[in-house]
Amino acid sequence: MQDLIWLLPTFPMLGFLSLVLTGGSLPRKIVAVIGAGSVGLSFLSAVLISAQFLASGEDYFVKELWVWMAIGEFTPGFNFYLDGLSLVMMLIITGVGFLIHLYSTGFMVDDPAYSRFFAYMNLFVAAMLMLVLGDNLVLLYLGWEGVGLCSYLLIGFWYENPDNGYAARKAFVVTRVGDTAMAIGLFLLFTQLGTLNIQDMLQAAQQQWAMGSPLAIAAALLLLGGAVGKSAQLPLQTWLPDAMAGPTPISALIHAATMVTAGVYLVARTHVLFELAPRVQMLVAFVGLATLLMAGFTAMTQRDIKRILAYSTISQIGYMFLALGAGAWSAAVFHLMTHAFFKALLFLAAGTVILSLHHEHDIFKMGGKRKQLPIAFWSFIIGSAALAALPFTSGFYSKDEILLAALAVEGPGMLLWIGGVIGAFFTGIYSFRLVFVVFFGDSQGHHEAKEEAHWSMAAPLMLLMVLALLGGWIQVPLDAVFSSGAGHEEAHVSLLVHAVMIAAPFLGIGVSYLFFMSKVFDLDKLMANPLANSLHRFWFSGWGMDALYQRIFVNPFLYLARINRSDLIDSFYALLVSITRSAHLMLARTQTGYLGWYALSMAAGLVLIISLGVML
Amino acid sequence: MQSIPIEHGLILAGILFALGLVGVLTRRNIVFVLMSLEVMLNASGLAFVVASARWGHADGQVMFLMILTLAAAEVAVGLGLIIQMYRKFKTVDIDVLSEMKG
Amino acid sequence: MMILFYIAATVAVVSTVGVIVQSNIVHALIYLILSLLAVAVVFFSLGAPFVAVLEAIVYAGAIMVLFLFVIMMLNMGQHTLDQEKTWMAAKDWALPAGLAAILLAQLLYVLREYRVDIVPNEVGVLEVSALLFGPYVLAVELASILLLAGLVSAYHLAKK
Amino acid sequence: MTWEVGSYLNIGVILGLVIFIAAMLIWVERRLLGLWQERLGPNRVGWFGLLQVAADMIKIFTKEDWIPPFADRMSFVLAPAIIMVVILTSFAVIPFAPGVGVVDSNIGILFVLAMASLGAYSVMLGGLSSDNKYALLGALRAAAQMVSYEVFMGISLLGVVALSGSFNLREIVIAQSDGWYIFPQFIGFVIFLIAGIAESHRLPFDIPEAEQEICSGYHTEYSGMKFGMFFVGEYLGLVLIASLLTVLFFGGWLGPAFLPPIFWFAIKAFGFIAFFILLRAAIPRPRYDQLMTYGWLFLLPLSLLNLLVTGAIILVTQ
Repeated sequence: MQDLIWLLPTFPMLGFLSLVLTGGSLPRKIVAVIGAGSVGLSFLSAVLISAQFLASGEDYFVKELWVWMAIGEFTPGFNFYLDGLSLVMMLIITGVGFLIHLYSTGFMVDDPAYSRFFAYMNLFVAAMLMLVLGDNLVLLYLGWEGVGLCSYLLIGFWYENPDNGYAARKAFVVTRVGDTAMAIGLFLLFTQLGTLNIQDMLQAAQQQWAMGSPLAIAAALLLLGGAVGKSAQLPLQTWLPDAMAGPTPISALIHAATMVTAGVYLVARTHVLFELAPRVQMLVAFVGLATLLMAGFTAMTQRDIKRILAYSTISQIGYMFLALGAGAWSAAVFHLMTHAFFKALLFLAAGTVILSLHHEHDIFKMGGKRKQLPIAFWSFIIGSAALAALPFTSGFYSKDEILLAALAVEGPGMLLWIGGVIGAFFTGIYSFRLVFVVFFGDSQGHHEAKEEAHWSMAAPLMLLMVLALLGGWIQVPLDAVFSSGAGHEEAHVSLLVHAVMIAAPFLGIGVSYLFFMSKVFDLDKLMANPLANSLHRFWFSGWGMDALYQRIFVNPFLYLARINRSDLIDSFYALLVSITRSAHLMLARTQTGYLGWYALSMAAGLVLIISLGVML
Repeated sequence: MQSIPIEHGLILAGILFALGLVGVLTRRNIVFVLMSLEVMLNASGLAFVVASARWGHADGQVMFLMILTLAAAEVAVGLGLIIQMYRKFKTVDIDVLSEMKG
Repeated sequence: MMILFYIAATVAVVSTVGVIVQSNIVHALIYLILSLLAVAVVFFSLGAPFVAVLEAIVYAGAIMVLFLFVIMMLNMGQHTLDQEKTWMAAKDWALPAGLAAILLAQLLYVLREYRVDIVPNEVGVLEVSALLFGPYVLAVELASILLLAGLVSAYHLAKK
Repeated sequence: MTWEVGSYLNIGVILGLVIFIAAMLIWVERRLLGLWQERLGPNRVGWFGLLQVAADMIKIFTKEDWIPPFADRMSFVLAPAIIMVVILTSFAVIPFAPGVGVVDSNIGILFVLAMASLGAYSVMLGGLSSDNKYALLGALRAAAQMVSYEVFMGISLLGVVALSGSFNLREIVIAQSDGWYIFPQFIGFVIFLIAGIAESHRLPFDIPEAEQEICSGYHTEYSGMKFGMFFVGEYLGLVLIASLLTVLFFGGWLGPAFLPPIFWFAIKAFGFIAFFILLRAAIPRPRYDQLMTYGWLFLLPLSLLNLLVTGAIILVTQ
């Protein structure tokens, strides 16, 4: 069964091909069967392969398929590498992916481009599997760019609206910045270490590079660039909120559960490099911390239900980076998994709400949906509880591990811990703000809520609810992968620490309750305060990052483009053009259209050439 | 068996070629033009065969066969074009087809 | 053989002149067939009987039939004959004829140094075929593709 | 290429005999048709009407040789000459018996094919120059029919060529000492027979001159000796096809020794001629498009297949 690991990306790829080649001519039922079924089959094989892999007790398993290309010493193989890390990722991608596909068969049922949607989705799953299963960085990069492409296609899925196209382009361009850094990183690794096979490369790095050597720092930094771009961390986080323009299942699958965590996966996969560059690793931690705090502030102020979830995603991935920076690799991956569960749950539930309100996104136009949408309501309750890391939900276990690991970091450990706890407090506020505003209170607006959804949408929600609640009990088999990892010794921390960590989200929920449920504090009065108001606006705009980038990058570029429009070099080419033109006009007069004339010219030319040949 | 000077064969080819050229250049009826073209093609084939005879090899004859094939394809397409032209313009005057100028 | 060559050559030249000066298209075609047959005889006298026969079968026998066929289909009648006569004014002939004469003179000039007598040895069907299906087999394939393309395009062009 | 012994005598005798036989065939055909159709046929002039041909000749020679004023003179005169010349020239390579024949050519079959392809001009020019719509229709039909069937005729022969390894008709006959090619090349024989009839536009494939449809087609305007040349030319073609069938598939002059070789040849050839006349009496004329469809869609693939299989067998057995 392990040998059949190539089946995993093959199933969705076949689904993609069959959907693309039939060009939308298949009936919806068959599209749904192909689209969801291919990922389902993939999940089934993933489960079987995992069972066999875990039973075998091996640390890793390599399936060599073929040599992709061979250029001198550069011979990346098309090989799949299975260990604990890729196993977890593979199960998340196919499992959560399958549930989201199933959900989409109901969610997208009225969309005219049903077949195209599933084609892109299947392509995405195939590419993502390639990313996590590839045994070398080139294959990983193929999957990396593949998911980027799918992300672009799916954000701009409703391309009739130019804004969506703009959001898609933005996502593409911003992540490209990170991807470029990553590509340079790959070049550096290859030239320095002579291989791109991940395991060989890591071994070589350990042997050749000293701790904190400049090369290791450069390589880690460049890879971090790629990770930051893909995972929407500071300073490349601006694309993710806009990416919510795509259909909601896309946001659930790509922009919450799987693709955006690819950065976490990359760092975890190449953790040896980061251990060789402790400063960069510290940078990772601080990037995560800054991102989680920033996104937390912003999430509190948003009005769009999907944007709130998007910022919370950024914030949660911030936690993962924090864990990575703290050297708690398995905690990061663990949080990645639980986050995939509860964030997918939240997005899908949000999708149900949005669909029932005819694509209304503004939470303040919702309200009182508790009775009308019970499944969505309970999904939100459980999802938000897990998001806020309330005890005994899945998020609690993973976030707990992260914060403890952060505390154990030598040096700025306390700082990291405090930041993380503050982030948890914010998480409580914004997650339950969403619940209180949407599901309690008065029904706002004129929207008539639709009936609860079809089983294909309800069943994934149920399953994800179970996973979001109980996912914390899953043991991730990561010990073999991160055996070298630091920060693994059991930290003995005081009860106070635990109490603070448990209390923080509850505190946040309480604040949220006072503001949005019981209205003890009046929000309008607070907004009347100019300082609070301007702060709110600042946070609402995502700390003004978009405007900043517009000033720093976009405007200067446009300015340069404008002044370049009529420069000296252009006039040189214009001269060339005019010379060509006049020559053309001259030659055009010889084009009389008379065959005899052409033949005569040819004959005359022949005579001339032969004369030259004879004379010389 | 008496011998034939090779240059006489080549001169014959040259004369035929020149005559065909005159035909191509002077005639306005497209069928005549095509026929003169055949003369030129045939003359070039003749040169190949003469060369083949000069060296006692069959290569020149093979080349002539290729020219023959070419001529067959060319004539088929050319005559198809003539029929089209006659349908469209009701004439075989090649100079009527001078729209593509400049 | 030598006599045969010169007679055939003379016939070829004379009939080719007939092709280019005739105003009646059918007559011109008959002259052309004659010219081709004369060239076939020249081939024969040069010891290339295979291509001689092919010249007669394919060139004179098939390609020229196509010409005749098209002439029949067009069936242009008396007025084209008159038109043809008016098109053949002497002044239109001067420049092309001069040019062709110069070209011919150049060719003759180039040829003046060659003095090789050939004793025609028959190079028969077997040698040609062995070459065709040996070293030149690719050319044969290409030629067949060319013919196929010609077939398809001629069908398409002549179709209504 | 070698000239036969006593060649000039040969040429004269063969030419004379062939023309004489062709002329006599007119009488033979009419008598045979009469026999098969249970009537008498010509029986007034001479013994069994044997002098009928002579009488016809006198009539044709003395008739006014009229050229229509609207006809294109040159082509009109040339057309009947072409068919005579072409077919009589073809007889040059036919080996009638050891030592009887005009030339022994290495490209005999190809020569015959070349002449057959030139024969098409006779019909086409005749029809075109007559400036008559029936004649033109006949000429158009003739052009298409003859050019098409020439192709299958050539390809059907290649099986024989492959078996004997030569284009030389005399060598082909000698190669048949072990067995006539009618047996290994039966399909080729049938195709060649059909194509031969179509090529000489004999009944039932006389579509270019169908009297009932297009008023005798291409020779509608012909009279006198020019018509006579077309007429005799047709019978000459018949003799030629019969001779070719004999040479290529029925072992030529080969036969038991109690008769001289030339007699065997004559018997076989006459058998074919009688068969052709029987065909004329028995089979109706197909439609023009049927003939073309039959040729291109059935005979061409069949002849190619025949060649392919023959080649494969030769390759395997060698």
